[in-house]
Amino acid sequence: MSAPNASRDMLRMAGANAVLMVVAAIILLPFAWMLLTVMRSPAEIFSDPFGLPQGFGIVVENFHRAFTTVPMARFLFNGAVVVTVLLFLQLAVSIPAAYALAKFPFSGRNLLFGLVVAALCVPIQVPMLPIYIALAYAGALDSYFALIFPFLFSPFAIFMLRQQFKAFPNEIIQAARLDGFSEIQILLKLIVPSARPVIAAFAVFSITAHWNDLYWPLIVVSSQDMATPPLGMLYFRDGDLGTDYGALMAGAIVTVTPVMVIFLIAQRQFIKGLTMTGLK
Amino acid sequence: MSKWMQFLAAGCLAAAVAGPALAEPITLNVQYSWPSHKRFHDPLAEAFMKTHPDIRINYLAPAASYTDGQQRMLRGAVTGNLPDVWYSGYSYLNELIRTLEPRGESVPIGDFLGKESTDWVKANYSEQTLRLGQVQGKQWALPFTASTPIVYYNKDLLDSVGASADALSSWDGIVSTAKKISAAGKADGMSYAANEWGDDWLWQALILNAGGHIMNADSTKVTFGDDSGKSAVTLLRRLVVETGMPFLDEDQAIQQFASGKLGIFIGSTAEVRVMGQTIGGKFQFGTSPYPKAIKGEGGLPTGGSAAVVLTKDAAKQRAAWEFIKFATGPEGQKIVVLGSGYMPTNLRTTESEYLGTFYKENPDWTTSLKQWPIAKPWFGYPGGSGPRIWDEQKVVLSKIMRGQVTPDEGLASLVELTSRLALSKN
Amino acid sequence: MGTSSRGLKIRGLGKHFGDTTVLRGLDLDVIPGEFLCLLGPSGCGKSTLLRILAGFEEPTEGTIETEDGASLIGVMPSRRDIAMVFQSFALYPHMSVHDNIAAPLVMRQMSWAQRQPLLGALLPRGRAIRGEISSAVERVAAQLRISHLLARKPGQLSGGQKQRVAIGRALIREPRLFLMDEPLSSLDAALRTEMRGEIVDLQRRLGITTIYVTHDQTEAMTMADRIVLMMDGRALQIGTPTTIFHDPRHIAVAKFLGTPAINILPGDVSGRRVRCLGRDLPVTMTEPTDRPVQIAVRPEDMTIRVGGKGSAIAPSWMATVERLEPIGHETLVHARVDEGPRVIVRLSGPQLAGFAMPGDARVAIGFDPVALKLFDESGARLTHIAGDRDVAPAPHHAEAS
Amino acid sequence: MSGTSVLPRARRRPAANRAAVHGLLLAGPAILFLSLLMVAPIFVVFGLSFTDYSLGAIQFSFIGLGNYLQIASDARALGAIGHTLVYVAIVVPIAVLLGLFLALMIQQRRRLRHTYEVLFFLPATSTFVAMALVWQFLLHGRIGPINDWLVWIGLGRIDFLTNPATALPTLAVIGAWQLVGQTTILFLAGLSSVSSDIYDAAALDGMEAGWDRFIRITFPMLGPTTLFVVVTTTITAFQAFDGVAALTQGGPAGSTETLLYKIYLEAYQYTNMGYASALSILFLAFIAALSMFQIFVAEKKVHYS
Repeated sequence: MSAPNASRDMLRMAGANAVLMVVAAIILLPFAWMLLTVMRSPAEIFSDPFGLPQGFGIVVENFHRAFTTVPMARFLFNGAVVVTVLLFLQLAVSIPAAYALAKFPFSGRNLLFGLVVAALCVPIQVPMLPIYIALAYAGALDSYFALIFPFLFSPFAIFMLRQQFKAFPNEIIQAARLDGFSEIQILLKLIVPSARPVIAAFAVFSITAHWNDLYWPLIVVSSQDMATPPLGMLYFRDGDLGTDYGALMAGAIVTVTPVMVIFLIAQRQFIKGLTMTGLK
Repeated sequence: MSKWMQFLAAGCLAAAVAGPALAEPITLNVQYSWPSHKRFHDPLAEAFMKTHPDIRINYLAPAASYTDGQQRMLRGAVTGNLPDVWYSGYSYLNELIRTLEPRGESVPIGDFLGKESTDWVKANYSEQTLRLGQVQGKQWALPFTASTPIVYYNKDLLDSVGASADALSSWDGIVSTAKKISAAGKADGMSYAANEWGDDWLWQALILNAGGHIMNADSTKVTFGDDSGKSAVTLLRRLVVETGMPFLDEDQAIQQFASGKLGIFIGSTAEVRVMGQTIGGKFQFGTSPYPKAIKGEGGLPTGGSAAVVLTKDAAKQRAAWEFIKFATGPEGQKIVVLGSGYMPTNLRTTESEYLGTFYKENPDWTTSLKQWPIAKPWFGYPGGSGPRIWDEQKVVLSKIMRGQVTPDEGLASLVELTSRLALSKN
Repeated sequence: MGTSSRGLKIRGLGKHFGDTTVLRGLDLDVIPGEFLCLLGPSGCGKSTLLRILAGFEEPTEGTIETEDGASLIGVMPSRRDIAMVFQSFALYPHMSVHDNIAAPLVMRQMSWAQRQPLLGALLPRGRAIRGEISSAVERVAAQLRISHLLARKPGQLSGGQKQRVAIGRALIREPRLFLMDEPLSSLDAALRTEMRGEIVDLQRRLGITTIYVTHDQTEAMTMADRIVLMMDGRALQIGTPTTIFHDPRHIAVAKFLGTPAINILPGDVSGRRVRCLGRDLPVTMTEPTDRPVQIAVRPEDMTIRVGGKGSAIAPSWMATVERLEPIGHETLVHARVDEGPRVIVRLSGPQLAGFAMPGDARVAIGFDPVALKLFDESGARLTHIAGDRDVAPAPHHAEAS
Repeated sequence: MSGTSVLPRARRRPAANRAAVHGLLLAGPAILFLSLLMVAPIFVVFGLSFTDYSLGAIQFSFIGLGNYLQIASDARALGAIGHTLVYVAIVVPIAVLLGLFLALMIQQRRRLRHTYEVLFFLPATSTFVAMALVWQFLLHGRIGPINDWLVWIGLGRIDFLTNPATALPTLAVIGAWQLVGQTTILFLAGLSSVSSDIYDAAALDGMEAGWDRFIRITFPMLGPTTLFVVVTTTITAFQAFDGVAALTQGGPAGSTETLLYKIYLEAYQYTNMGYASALSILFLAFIAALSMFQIFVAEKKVHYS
């Protein structure tokens, strides 16, 4: 980059940083309040919104309530099961399909790809209703199956991966076939590793979306043992007896953190993946 | 072969679970609304199972609200996923029974009640309580929780403007007190969030309190277009104009009251416990009865829920009745009241053995009790149109309160839309 | 083109990125109007030097001055009167060929308001200036034979066409200094040869000082007036292609130039005498010294003799032929000297005539003492006298300017 | 055996044929789930939109275009469409322009770049139900800290969520808050695909920094990214639901009822499946039109290679 004048450049950079810091502060304001709330007793939460924390005891108490008034650990476990199994199955369905769309000229390929693109634009709430009725008649509500099944087809994953696979050199695939690789081996040993950033990007999207989803669990889950974390949030929050904000925020922190950690871990791959996928 | 397998599995299960071969415990699936009610449902079930080791209470995930719960029951009826015992919100009871009865999904509680001795029934449940669980004269449900709206006030704020809590017994008094508080500039005067409530409870309170009815007895005509409705809409507008009442929803109103920035808050008696915790002694607060516009004659809609038996299995039905007897009994009610602030639905709860002493020491908790005499059923619209009617009504109420339509015009359109939606086929 | 070409005086130029040193104390004078090639292996710092000259990077130390003594340090790239052709061409993909070529002029000749997308068309003069720019673009395009491509986008062009557009964009500025960063490396071989000639012709015609970065010695040898041979952040030698090839100052220079690479034989100097693999060479050291040396001889200067056939100059060593590599007009002989290194001998013309060897043939290998070059262990050139001919590296004409 | 058996009597399928079989096998599961979870349900919804089916009802009848005609005369449905458009009109510019601005600012940071990326993306990863409660308090008309600050800098109080005039814009800003991290990262991805040679060339040509470089190089080069970001943001904004459900339930005075929330009410609260299906089809049509627009423009304008 052109950097002709060092001191002027420093000044520009400091200015830009200042602007970014301000925007970041505004964006992070709710998180700050969340953290502060968990450090205060119910009586202080509303009268002194940004007051200083009242000591460690209250933090422990709020987290304790978050884990004891509801089976928070169970919710987290449910969330983890749904998110990981779903991600695994989505990839298991999408990767071969994307590979086929990218490299195999089978009849109906264009139709399939057209449908995938069209499905990208279908809000999930539309097909949800018949799926709910079907699950209900099949007696499959209130189960991991019900939480996972409707999302097995991910047009987003297929689309992203197909764009990536298309760029994979045909020569390498042909060379591998000559070397005696089976199609599955080619897929698993050559193609999938080349798409790792894209898979990471999709994983972040999928995990975020399904960990945080409230709409679908609210409809299909009826027993507390099957509740996912956002549904668990509702146990703290309702208008009838008033809300326990300390425990709610403790629960919120516990709920929000795992996805953030995953994002932090996958972040570089995630951004690389986005860059690789058809955004040029 | 499959039989053999079943036999084996059953044997292993029994060995693993029961140890010595006892009679298999009956598991009841029980569902309630409002996740926060877990606070008293859990200890209630625990206490029950201690005395009834042969019955296991399994709570299904609570519905987010009475409305949501009602939807779940209706969906459950279609898909065959109903709990064994359900606590229905009062305003949905009518419609629930109307839907479930033809499908044979519900058993009238009266059948069980009839088998108990008359003296026992009389000692435990008042006529008025029982009436809350009746649909078309038949005892389908047994009231479990009950609440009526009461007035919460911030004593410190009242003192600072030289007002007395006695003044709060009439709307005029409330308005003038609230006016003084907001004029002092440190806090808002009052909140009566009739238009932003999750349901039409506070709105019905105004009508019933003025001696009116939402609809006639056989639900064929909307009847709140009379003086009761007129006084209700006029009052709502007056609260805004005269006291500068802020527009808050329920959560926000509680937050503001708890922070000491709101003089008077009218809401459910069930909130008394959390209110006390959230205020945490920062200021003194008190409760007083809902102001009676027409003394003696008016009523108040009863919030809360009533237990309904939905299982078709005879053994489960017997277990369910045992459980409901306990939950609506004095011990059960003691747990419920202390966990919330609800009014007890059992007559014996106020005996000194249970809550008598507690009530003496905590007068704020008794306000609602004083209102038992005027507790009326919370009217539910026919045909499942309740939520939709309320969604439309609250828009009009907002317009009235904000002065976008005159109270008279507003009332006319309320009556019109209610008639249209409540009486359309469905 | 009327503008005077630019010369540059570079002194002590250094560039570090953290712990990595890319350029170390580089001195260089660029003569106005010359075609100067920066040649070296990748990572030698030649591209960094070019980027510093363009103003994309600031040097860590050292000075760059124009011939009139003005410093270029801290001057914005656009104020340096420099044009550059990039390896990737760096054409603006969203602009037509016409607009790509016009871009430098639009930025220079139009005011801020005039060049704004919609506003510009409304302003007085705006249209007039655009017209002038367009005719300049057409002139340049005609010169480069791309007039028919002006409406296209870069995405629709072939490699050679893109190359011409990139040159056009640089030319239209009439810059005083032309920088080219491996501009031919993304073209195919035939096109590369063709463009090589075109660029040289153009440069000669316009007389614009040109600094051309490449790692391809053929390009450097055929195009440059002078070559700067760079290695490891230093200029190892600066000179005309001939000087650099025939008179390397350092063994690395000798090794870098020429294909196949120069042969290196071990030797010793004692006093003024030079021995190689047990034989005395008919050369005399200018300065007496005692040390091992490296003796470098280009394959074409090697001789070979088989059973009396072929030429040979004493002394000679016996060797075994390992492989023959005939390339039509010449043949490369790979042989291993007994108890010595592997060498390559290039045979051509008369030497090749009637020359045939079985595999594993025993041959005598020798070389013209005039052609050998002596380097000490550190790689520095040593001077010697071959017979009565002085072959010490002479202070060559092109060095001093 | 006779000599002819030396040649294996292999099924001599042409290579193209074999590839086709492999392709179908690989795509099989996806095709199955696509039909089961997407195609079939949409047909069912489409079918239901011509009926008066009500959830729980034992029977229902076909009413032709009745539901669609009802939408045209349903003030609330039309209002919901209007609110959705207003919501989109607020969310999209904020999320896109702020995202672009932040991306441009962040791009030049070397050390802090990743920190900023993560910070701005946090809202997108957070559980909205939880964050909605935080917002509810922060935006409280009377005791919310944001109002305290507004008063402190001399502006009056705003009943953000309880005034019909401000509730929808407030939800939109919260929606943008959640989306801006995503748009920022997408723009950063777009920016990193612009080669640095282009910027160097631009610098020599006189576009060293600032406005000229942005308007002549960066922005046009971001064309495909911008289109993608605008369309995906618009589609996301069209699906506004969480904020409404968690914060206003359509109020005050119905001012925040969005199309999707209306569908939710009709389907799950009022159990009008038929009518909800008709609204869903309408909703789908809106989104399909947007996507078509994207494909059309993308083909026409913004692809350079």
